[in-house]
Amino acid sequence: MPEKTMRDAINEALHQAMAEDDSVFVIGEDVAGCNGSPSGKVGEVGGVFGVTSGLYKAFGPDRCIDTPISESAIVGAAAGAALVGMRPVAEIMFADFIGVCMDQIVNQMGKFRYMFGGKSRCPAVIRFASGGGFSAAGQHSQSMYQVMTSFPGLKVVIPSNAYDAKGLLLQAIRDDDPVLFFEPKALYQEACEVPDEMYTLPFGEAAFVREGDDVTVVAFGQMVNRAAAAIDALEADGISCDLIDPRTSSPLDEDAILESVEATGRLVVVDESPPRCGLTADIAALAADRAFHALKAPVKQVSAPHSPTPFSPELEAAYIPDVEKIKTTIKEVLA
Amino acid sequence: MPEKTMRDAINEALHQAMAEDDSVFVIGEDVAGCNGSPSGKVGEVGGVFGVTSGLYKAFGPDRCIDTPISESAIVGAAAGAALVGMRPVAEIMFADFIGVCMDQIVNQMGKFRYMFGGKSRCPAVIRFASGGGFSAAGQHSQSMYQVMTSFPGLKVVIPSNAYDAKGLLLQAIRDDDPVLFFEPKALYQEACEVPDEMYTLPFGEAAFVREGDDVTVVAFGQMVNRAAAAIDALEADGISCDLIDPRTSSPLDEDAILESVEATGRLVVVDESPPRCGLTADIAALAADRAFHALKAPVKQVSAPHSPTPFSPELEAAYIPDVEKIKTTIKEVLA
Amino acid sequence: MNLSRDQLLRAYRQMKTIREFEERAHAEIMNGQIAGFTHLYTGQEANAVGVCEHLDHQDTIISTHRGHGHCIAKGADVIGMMKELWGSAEGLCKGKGGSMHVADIEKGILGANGIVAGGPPISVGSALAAKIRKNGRVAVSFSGDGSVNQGTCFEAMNLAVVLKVPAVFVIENNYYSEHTNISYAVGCDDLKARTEGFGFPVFVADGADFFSVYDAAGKAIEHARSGNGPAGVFAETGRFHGHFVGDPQYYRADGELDDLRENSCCLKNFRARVDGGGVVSAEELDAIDAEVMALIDEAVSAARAAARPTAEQVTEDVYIQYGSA
Amino acid sequence: MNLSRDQLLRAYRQMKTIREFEERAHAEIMNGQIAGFTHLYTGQEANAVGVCEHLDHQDTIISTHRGHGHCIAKGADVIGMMKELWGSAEGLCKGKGGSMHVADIEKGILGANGIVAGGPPISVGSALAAKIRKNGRVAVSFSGDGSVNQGTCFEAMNLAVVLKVPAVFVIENNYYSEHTNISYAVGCDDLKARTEGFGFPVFVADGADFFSVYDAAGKAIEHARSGNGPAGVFAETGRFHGHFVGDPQYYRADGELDDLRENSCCLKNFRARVDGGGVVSAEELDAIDAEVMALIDEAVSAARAAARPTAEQVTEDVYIQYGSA
Ligand SMILES: Cc1ncc(C[n+]2csc(CCOP(=O)(O)OP(=O)(O)O)c2C)c(N)n1
Ligand SMILES: Cc1ncc(C[n+]2csc(CCOP(=O)(O)OP(=O)(O)O)c2C)c(N)n1
Ligand SMILES: [Mg+2]
Ligand SMILES: [Mg+2]
Repeated sequence: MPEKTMRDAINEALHQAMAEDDSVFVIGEDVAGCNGSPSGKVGEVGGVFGVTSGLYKAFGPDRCIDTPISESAIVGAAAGAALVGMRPVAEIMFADFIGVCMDQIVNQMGKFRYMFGGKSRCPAVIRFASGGGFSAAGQHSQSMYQVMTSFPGLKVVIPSNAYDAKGLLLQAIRDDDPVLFFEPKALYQEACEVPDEMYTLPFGEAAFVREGDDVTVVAFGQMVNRAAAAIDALEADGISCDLIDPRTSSPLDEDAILESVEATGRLVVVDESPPRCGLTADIAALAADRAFHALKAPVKQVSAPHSPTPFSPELEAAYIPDVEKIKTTIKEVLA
Repeated sequence: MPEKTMRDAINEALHQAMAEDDSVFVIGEDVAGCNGSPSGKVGEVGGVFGVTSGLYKAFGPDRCIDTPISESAIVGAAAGAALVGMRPVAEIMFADFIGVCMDQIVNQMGKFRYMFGGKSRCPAVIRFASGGGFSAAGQHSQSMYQVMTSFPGLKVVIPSNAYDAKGLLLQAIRDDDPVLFFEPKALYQEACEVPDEMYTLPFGEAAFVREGDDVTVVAFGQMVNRAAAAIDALEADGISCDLIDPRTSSPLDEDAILESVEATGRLVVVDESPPRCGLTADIAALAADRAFHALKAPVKQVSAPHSPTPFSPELEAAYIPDVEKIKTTIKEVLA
Repeated sequence: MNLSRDQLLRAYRQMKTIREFEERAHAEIMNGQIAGFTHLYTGQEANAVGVCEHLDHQDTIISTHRGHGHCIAKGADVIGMMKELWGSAEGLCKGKGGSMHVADIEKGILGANGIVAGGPPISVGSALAAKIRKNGRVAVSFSGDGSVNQGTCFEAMNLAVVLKVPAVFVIENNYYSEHTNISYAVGCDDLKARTEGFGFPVFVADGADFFSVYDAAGKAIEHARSGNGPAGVFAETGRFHGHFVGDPQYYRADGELDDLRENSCCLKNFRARVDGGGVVSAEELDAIDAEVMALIDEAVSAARAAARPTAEQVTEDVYIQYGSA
Repeated sequence: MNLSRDQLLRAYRQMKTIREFEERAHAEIMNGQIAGFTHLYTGQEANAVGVCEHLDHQDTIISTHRGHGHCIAKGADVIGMMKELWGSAEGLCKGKGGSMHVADIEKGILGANGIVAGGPPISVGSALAAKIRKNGRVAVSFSGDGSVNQGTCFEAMNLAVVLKVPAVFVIENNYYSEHTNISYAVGCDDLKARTEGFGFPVFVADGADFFSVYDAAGKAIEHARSGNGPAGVFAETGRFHGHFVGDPQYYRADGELDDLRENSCCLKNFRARVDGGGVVSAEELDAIDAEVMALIDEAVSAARAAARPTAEQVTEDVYIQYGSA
């Protein structure tokens, strides 16, 4: 099977979804690029991360739509088009920019169906580049998916590799509910085997990235690789772990997590977001309630500290959980 | 001591803070009211909930400032004025409207100090009416404080009674960090004894509303009274509980919670927000880590379901946790 | 004026239906029968009807917190609406939305909206779909004089021009946003000009006169429908009630409300305009009045009798499907 | 032109300092010495300097993602800035902000800002404080041609008019927002007119000409400072680099960059304007050039040698005080 980066896998999914279904279109800032420019090279850009590359040329101006810097209008446009039968895929460049369009996501798109008594559908996908690792500082490094997970009506997807990204995005586009799709930007260049053909991965079904007996580790997005590395390193010490990548935080595959914790009796949850009211707490609390009797050790969370993301590379390296911290924590729950 | 409603207690705090310190001003939609109107009765309104009543008359147009419906600009104006030495108290009518001004709260006000290397101070207070109980449906009933708690740089206050509201608001205004102040609107009319003079309550110090041995109950805002009622009702069954009202979710009085759980071995956390990545999970996870060895039963959360807030009074009554549900859950952890 | 007899009768019926729906809602709220926050449209009926009479079910509207009038004008079922206000499980939104979220997607009603200026961006999305599909539809959003100061509203207007989509922005100036006058909240002297500065034509109407609104809206909708990009309607009118039911209305001048009801009543104006024209008689309009009153009575009776929602329904309708099948 | 010799020399020095700071930053980024996202101001120096030469430390500015020039023009310490770009603990923001968050509150610099149009609302707050305190200060916000389409920018402009505060909105049209031309992203034909529609005067300048900007900014700032409410400056200019370092600049016309560097260089223009005036000689400007080069060299050396932050510092500076004392 061919290896593809996460960027290319997502791009391929977009190409295929748009070819398959003419109600799919993409909209966002510079998703085509060069509109209005004297060079005439419209479509040459394909998004600042290159994820929508080639779509303008393949599908034209009506299906690869550049916008002004107006995130609320972008999300609103996607939501409105979806309400009347389209399947828009909007790009919000950085997840941090949810700050300027949260109402349209949370109070509009995410609540239509409920407020309208189940009589509407809003199959919009909003894509975001999320997370740290680029020395991009406080306003360009947040995950935000933990915050979005708290809002009923939205589905929240966090792929951790190129294969999952393609399958989850195709599912997101075909899904009839609004979906927020968070692409850990540190993974865009990471490659793995990705089939050329279309396939979907269901929401609410976790992946078992490693299987083991001693500790259950749950990790999201960028942290999945680091957790895997930590677990692999611990093998030498005779420690074996389940590594669960929930892939979607809403819906969450509670059963997979609970079954694993029932078996191991120990849980470490890893995410790169700050700790308060985040996914690490969410899952720790799940286990403390529904797998309580199986628990043999304190449930540990590995997260960023309660600080904004710092700029300096050294500071950021200390901020985002690393393999070492995950290893130490796994050992801690076994102590 | 005179009894005052929470509305009046907050109003009194505002009057006193503004009299004490001329850098304090209030700004928001209709905090004065009737600006530009043919009646000439400017200042007659005092906010849609009446909380800023009388401030315009007492302090004039420069210190009680009406705005257009532009929440981002309101928060930004408060943040900017605070950066240059004022102590603004902005009113955002409903907490749900954070959707249209989140960036200014979360990425601007809350991050200045960190991004600027500790060289700025932004002593702004933003007040919100939060929570359910008015059949106000999906866009006028959210708590939002759980979401704001996840953002480093912000302090988050949730008073549960008039006495606390006054002391916490005076602390918020004197505090040198940005503070979000959530007023459970269902409590505006609830009265208790409130001293006439000024006093402050420290942030990060929980109140013990009840003391008992069997179960630790932690509840926020509107839920504190209900939890107290549940606990009082259970006395007849010989059950006694600690009831902890953290009063501020950020900073959180972890010690109070952990000490109580160490003593009781059982924890129920109650909040009216939906369950995912909320305060109930946050506190349950805290205990599952740091009070694990004391725990004798599953840690239970009582929250709204993962649904938007419904309109219909019956639906809303079923949506927001009630005394019965809290009682049942306390009994559950004792079973 | 090129309206047929049927059109005239229909327009009058729609305005009267809104009026009586609102007046009855007001009475029932005062009686404690209707919960929540309700904002009444009385006095502004000609705006909604003058616009929506140009639309069919395929076109969409998106409304505001003051949404009953727009929804009725666009064809929402009045009985279903009343049931919704009552919070019944039989309501148009099963009692989950209430006054601020009345919607009927099938009829092109993308909902009332509790967030000021929440609607315009969504409307641009509907207009964008129409442009992509080349199906000749238009998308109308309603905004108040206060709503136009919200950032989302500006963004929507600019995006509509950039994408040249058939979006129509109807601005209803009833002079107040809650308790604040437009002369305070809109900083510039000329809101129409500020709006036109975004790059589309805005047609002005007397919002108390159905014919004036119908005319202006016709031009705007025609402009948009013909592929010329967005257009606006700017109508001045008054609301006859407070911002919400119970508002003490300190902002009103002495006699302002009496003056409005006397001189800015679209129903009276309509009757005066058609009187003596030989097309529609006063008796026919009286008959409509009676039918409307009967309909509203029926709606209230139906709402009173309608099934209440049950606790299990709280968690229904959040998603189409959640978790794997 | 009423500028003294000192003022002229100072203005030139400021522009040159920005230019060399940016060109050096560019080189060091290409060398892999500077992490993160950096947006260079080269080509737009006259805007920042033409505005800030009217301000003192008590006045405030708030900048954008492209903030180095504004900060230097307002008096930020160049060595501290270079250290900040390097991510040093000795940087102006202790390495926590980096290029997009350079700030110096003491000097009235309320920060570069990573959120497009994050600044204008905050600037209105600073202007409001000036109005309340009646201290004669003004608050300047910088926005790009792309930034003006963000809702927050519109809200800020309207609020400034409503409250009649001394806010100055400087719009720098460098024709592009990232890869998109203004002719696409701003829907209307006349951005100046759209802006004036909000109710304040906007003064136009040639952004490649210090004297032109100085003149327009002087009028705007004078307007605001005298209590007439907000004012705007609209300056057209080009950026000589890509949007960010590494941008392939597919949007440029053939020869566009050469033409900009040749014909829209504020330093060249400045020299041409003062040449032969008998006030400032070319040699004096050459001497400034040399001093600036030395300063930038010093800044880079200092940045290279400066202390790196340590892991414990990650959690410092989040709050002034967290938890009870
Ligand atoms: C974002 C947001 N801010 C504030 C409110 C509260 N609010 C509801 S209606 C309203 C006034 C709206 O005025 P206008 O747009 O003129 O409409 P009108 O009520 O006159 O029909 C306000 C401030 C809200 N619902 N949403
Ligand atoms: C809210 C938000 N949206 C998008 C971006 C990404 N972004 C950074 S700069 C920029 C273009 C800004 O263009 P303009 O305002 O013209 O400023 P210029 O870069 O030309 O100086 C964009 C889209 C951002 N930082 N913030
Ligand atoms: Mg109005
Ligand atoms: Mg630009």
